[in-house]
Amino acid sequence: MIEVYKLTKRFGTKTVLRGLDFDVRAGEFVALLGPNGAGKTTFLRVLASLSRPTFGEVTVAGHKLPAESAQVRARLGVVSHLPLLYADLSAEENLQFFARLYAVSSLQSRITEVLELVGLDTRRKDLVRNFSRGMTQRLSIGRAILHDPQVILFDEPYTGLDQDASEMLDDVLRTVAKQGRTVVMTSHDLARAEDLATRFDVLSRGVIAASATRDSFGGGNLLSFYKQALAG
Amino acid sequence: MIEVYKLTKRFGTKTVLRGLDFDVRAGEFVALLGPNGAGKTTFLRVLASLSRPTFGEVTVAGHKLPAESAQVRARLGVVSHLPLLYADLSAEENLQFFARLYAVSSLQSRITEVLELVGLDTRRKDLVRNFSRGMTQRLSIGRAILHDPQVILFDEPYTGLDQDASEMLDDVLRTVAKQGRTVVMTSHDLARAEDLATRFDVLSRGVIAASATRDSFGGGNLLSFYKQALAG
Amino acid sequence: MSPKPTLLKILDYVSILLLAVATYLALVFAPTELIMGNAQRIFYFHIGTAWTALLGFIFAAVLGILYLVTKNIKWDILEVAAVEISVVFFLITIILGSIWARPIWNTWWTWDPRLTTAAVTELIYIAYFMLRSGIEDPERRARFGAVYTLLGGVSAPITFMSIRLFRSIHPVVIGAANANQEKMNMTPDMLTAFLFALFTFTVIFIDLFWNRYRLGQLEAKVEQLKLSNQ
Amino acid sequence: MLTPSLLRATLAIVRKDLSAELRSRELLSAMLVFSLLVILIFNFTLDLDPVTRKDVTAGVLWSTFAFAGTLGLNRSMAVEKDRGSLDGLLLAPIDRSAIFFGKAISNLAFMLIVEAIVLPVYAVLYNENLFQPGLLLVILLGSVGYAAVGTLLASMAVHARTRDVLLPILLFPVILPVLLAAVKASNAFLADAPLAEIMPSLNILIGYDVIFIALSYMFFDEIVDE
Amino acid sequence: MLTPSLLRATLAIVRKDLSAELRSRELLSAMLVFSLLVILIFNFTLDLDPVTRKDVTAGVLWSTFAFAGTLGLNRSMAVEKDRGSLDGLLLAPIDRSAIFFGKAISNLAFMLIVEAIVLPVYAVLYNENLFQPGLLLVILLGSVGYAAVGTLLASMAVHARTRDVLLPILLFPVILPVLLAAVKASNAFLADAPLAEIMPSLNILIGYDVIFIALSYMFFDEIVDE
Ligand code: HEM
Ligand SMILES: Nc1ncnc2c1ncn2[C@@H]1O[C@H](COP(=O)(O)OP(=O)(O)OP(=O)(O)O)[C@@H](O)[C@H]1O
Ligand SMILES: Nc1ncnc2c1ncn2[C@@H]1O[C@H](COP(=O)(O)OP(=O)(O)OP(=O)(O)O)[C@@H](O)[C@H]1O
Ligand SMILES: [Mg+2]
Ligand SMILES: [Mg+2]
Repeated sequence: MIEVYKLTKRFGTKTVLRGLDFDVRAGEFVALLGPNGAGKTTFLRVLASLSRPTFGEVTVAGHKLPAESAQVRARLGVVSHLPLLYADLSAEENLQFFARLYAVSSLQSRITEVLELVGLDTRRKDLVRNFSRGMTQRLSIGRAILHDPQVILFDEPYTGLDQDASEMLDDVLRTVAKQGRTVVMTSHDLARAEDLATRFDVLSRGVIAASATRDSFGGGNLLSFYKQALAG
Repeated sequence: MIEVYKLTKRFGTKTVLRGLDFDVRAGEFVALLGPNGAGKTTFLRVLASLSRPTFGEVTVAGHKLPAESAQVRARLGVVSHLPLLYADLSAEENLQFFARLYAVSSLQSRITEVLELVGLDTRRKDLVRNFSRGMTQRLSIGRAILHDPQVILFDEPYTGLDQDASEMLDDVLRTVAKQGRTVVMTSHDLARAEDLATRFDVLSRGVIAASATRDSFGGGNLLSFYKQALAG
Repeated sequence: MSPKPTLLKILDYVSILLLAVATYLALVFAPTELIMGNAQRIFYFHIGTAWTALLGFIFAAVLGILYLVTKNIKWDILEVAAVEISVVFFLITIILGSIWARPIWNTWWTWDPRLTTAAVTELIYIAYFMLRSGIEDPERRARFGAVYTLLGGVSAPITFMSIRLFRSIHPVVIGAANANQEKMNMTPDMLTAFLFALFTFTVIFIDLFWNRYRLGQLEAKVEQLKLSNQ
Repeated sequence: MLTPSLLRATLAIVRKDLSAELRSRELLSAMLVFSLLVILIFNFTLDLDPVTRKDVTAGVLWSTFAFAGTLGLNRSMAVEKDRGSLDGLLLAPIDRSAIFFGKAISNLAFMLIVEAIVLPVYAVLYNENLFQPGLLLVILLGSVGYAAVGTLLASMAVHARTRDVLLPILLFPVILPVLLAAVKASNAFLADAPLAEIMPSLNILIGYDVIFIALSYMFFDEIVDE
Repeated sequence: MLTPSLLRATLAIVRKDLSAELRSRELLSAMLVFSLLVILIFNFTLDLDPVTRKDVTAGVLWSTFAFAGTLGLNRSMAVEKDRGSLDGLLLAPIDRSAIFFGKAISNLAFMLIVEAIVLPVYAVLYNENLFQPGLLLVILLGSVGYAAVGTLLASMAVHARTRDVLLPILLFPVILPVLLAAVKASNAFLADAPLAEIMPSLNILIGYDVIFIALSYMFFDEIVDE
């Protein structure tokens, strides 16, 4: 579903990604780990077509980036650490707006469906300005899955969320994964990643330094795997 | 060291803290838990004299707030989720500036000491603008302990930090606690709180809904304690 | 960084030599102009810097286009070099013009179309530098810079046209002097000094441009080293 | 170029901006109050007395629009940037030009609304008839150019560290021809000058609008893409 | 009131602001270029031709200072707010008035530096002698009042959601008396009017400065505290 071959991303003279290879099959749930500044956000932004690769080939959902970015965007949902929502619009209006941009058909029923999924159907008329952090995060997820994307990218979705909101997010992520969507999620919370993901990739020094499926370290210790990957 | 009696804090018509009582003895390390929007940040801001109580009595390090806030401030260190630093000054200049405000004696040697403690002595001349998130957080902590405060308040210090930086922070917090300082820290990361704190308080519906020392739930389950506190 | 190419070293010396000769031609060789007297001698350098600076701005816009098309940072470094030297040259034009204006028009400045266009153009390119200094990402800095040089390059001529038009209903007294001076008769010696000054400043521009480009490459290297050390 | 989907996306953006603004009315009220204050300051500091006033009307109006305009542009882009919603727009499978046209059209709408209120107020304050079709045309043409270039430059400024202060510095020198031509044409219309005298300014305005809409359209990708 | 520790803290803040600005020079260059642009725009749109020019000098200068000043004030408070460093100041065991005086003095310093450059430039551009002690005194007095009230109001504006646009709206109406008195006094000095004629405006300026420094000093606590 995602194929990345020798991806290099430079910001001017600063090389963040150096010939990174990365392959995700449909339905996989990849936790992308790595220290601060490793380039996780940068990498997701490249996958999301928000940032152009300096070199290398990137294919998402069967379409090449950056050439076919419109096709990729139509098949892609993104949850960043910023809400990507308008504070002065209600939950419903936000979704309506994005549904129009994504040319979602049968707009109204799809919005209701999504609002129910993220548990905001009773708050649909409230302005996002008045939402708590957890509610905003829910709506962000709603926004990301509105057009039924094949691939979803999450950038540190748990940051700053409390227990309840985190559990809600766990649920949504599990649902999403069960529906067969492909997920890539960055996180510094190894425990959570271990709970959810089917595969763990460590980004370090601009490449994927290590990659393992859930089984391959036998329900074992993700932390030691992570540390080894960074050290090696 | 901290005594709070019937603290109420309102923002306009919105009551965030409703007659909260809270007592911390010298040398305690309190983890302040609670859901998003419970008022943890608000409460810390009141303790830090940044926000005035609407009603109630607050005494920190033996001085009443808000009447003797200058005395309180001199004995208090704060690490918020914002760095509270100047991007256009170097690490050293930042500390020099704050040392002057706190009238720290033997300024230069104290700054060197603090920079060594947080592991930034080799980067002292670098502008904060060029620091990574972890390094900025280190310097924030240096800034907070510069004047050797008796009480330190941490507001979600782990948010967004990677493994390495978190472990560095663990170390610093342990050192600080060992030096007999009183610490209040908010966090959504129960595991980390459980590792560090000697006492756990849950803030919910504007009051401390539950409080327990490390021993009182027998090395047991902080999560279930937390959930019970919220439910009860 | 490779050592300074011999050709560039030669060019450095040639530039200094040419400047000396041009100064001699302007100050000694050329005859004193009848109406304006010795002040007119500023003319040679005034035009020399003005013409190279204006060409430099156009050149920078071309380099900007090249950058946007190829996304090769080289063009950006060249563009900065061109703008930087042109801004300085143009500032010299304005200052020399002011010095000249003082005895001729009895004022340092007047809101004549040409002067004002000069001021606006200079401000566009000063804004260019302020834009760049506010952006951290070098690649984005390069793109924004290129787009802005282009906007500036298109806007400046339109400004010139519109100022003309604006002033046409409010003729400035001083405009007459300006028109007069356009009929200034150049003797062959004056022409020699004039053409030589043009040539000199073109060579100096090329020399500075080359040096500045090398400096820009060096800066990029330093930036890279600094970052890879972190 | 102008496809149905481009049009749909553009309209969705305009509609979103207008309905968000209709709700908070922050931007419009700020621009409006600011405009009135600028006129007030001009009135006092420049001592625009009734005798000499007539020939500065256009100048005062256009300076006011220029200053109030930067305020609006800055805010309208800051809203997108602060909560990351610009990324939200960029993630949608729509043409970048839809974003440009959408933002430019809503910026234009805000400017026109402000102008539509400032104009009668000024007319009353200074007892001058400003409702002449010619003047309104000039205001429309000038505002179109201003909104186009302004949207492009505001998208640049918003990425800079000094974004609060950068926009006017980038915009004013580039927009000067529009201001000059607009002032000149407005003055001429107010003085009932013959059309032949006004045409050159109008031509500059139209030429500028066309050229700069084209340029902004061409380069907007470069600005918003990484 | 003026204790050694207050003085020390005030100086530390001023020193910090000046050395940060000396490093980046963002604020000063922005204010400066903006000032020149404002003068340029005024020149064209208001058609300040040589004959009528003399009596608008003061008006143009003061409008320029007022606009450039808001730019500087906004930025200087935004710097404190964005990375939370205002909280850092508030947490220090220093008097709130040290923060107020520190910020106000550095804002004043920035204004004076900009004025010190704009003035000779204007003098050259319009061929007018502006280096008269009286005028310089007026500029000092006006800037002091402006910086005092401006610092207070910028501290308020920075807390608001619409902070980019709020400051001029809060500041201009309050500062209008200063502007008027300053323009009047400047004009009088430029026209070599007898001192008796200038005194009333000077008195207003001084009175305003004293009252507003006192008020700002008194209310700054209320603004920065929660
Ligand atoms: C766009 C930039 C400028 C260009 C291309 C330019 C070009 C010229 C040229 C070609 C002349 C020779 C006279 C003629 O044949 O027309 C001239 C004369 C002059 N320029 Fe400039 N100039 C520029 C800007 C300025 C500025 C900014 C100033 C002053 C502040 C200035 C002041 C003068 C003066 C005083 C003269 C002599 C006028 C006379 O003979 O009466 N120029 N300039
Ligand atoms: N637009 C940009 N311009 C220049 N450098 C950038 C840009 N974006 C990111 N970087 C740099 O690229 C590196 C990787 O940043 P990135 O945000 O991708 O890291 P990350 O892995 O997401 O870190 P974190 O865990 O802290 O979120 C950092 O050193 C950062 O400074
Ligand atoms: N300045 C303010 N004005 C109005 N309401 C405020 C203000 N500051 C906080 N609040 C409200 O007070 C409540 C408590 O906020 P606070 O930030 O203290 O929560 P918190 O426990 O720190 O949450 P989190 O875990 O998300 O950080 C929230 O509902 C918030 O909206
Ligand atoms: Mg990241
Ligand atoms: Mg909080």
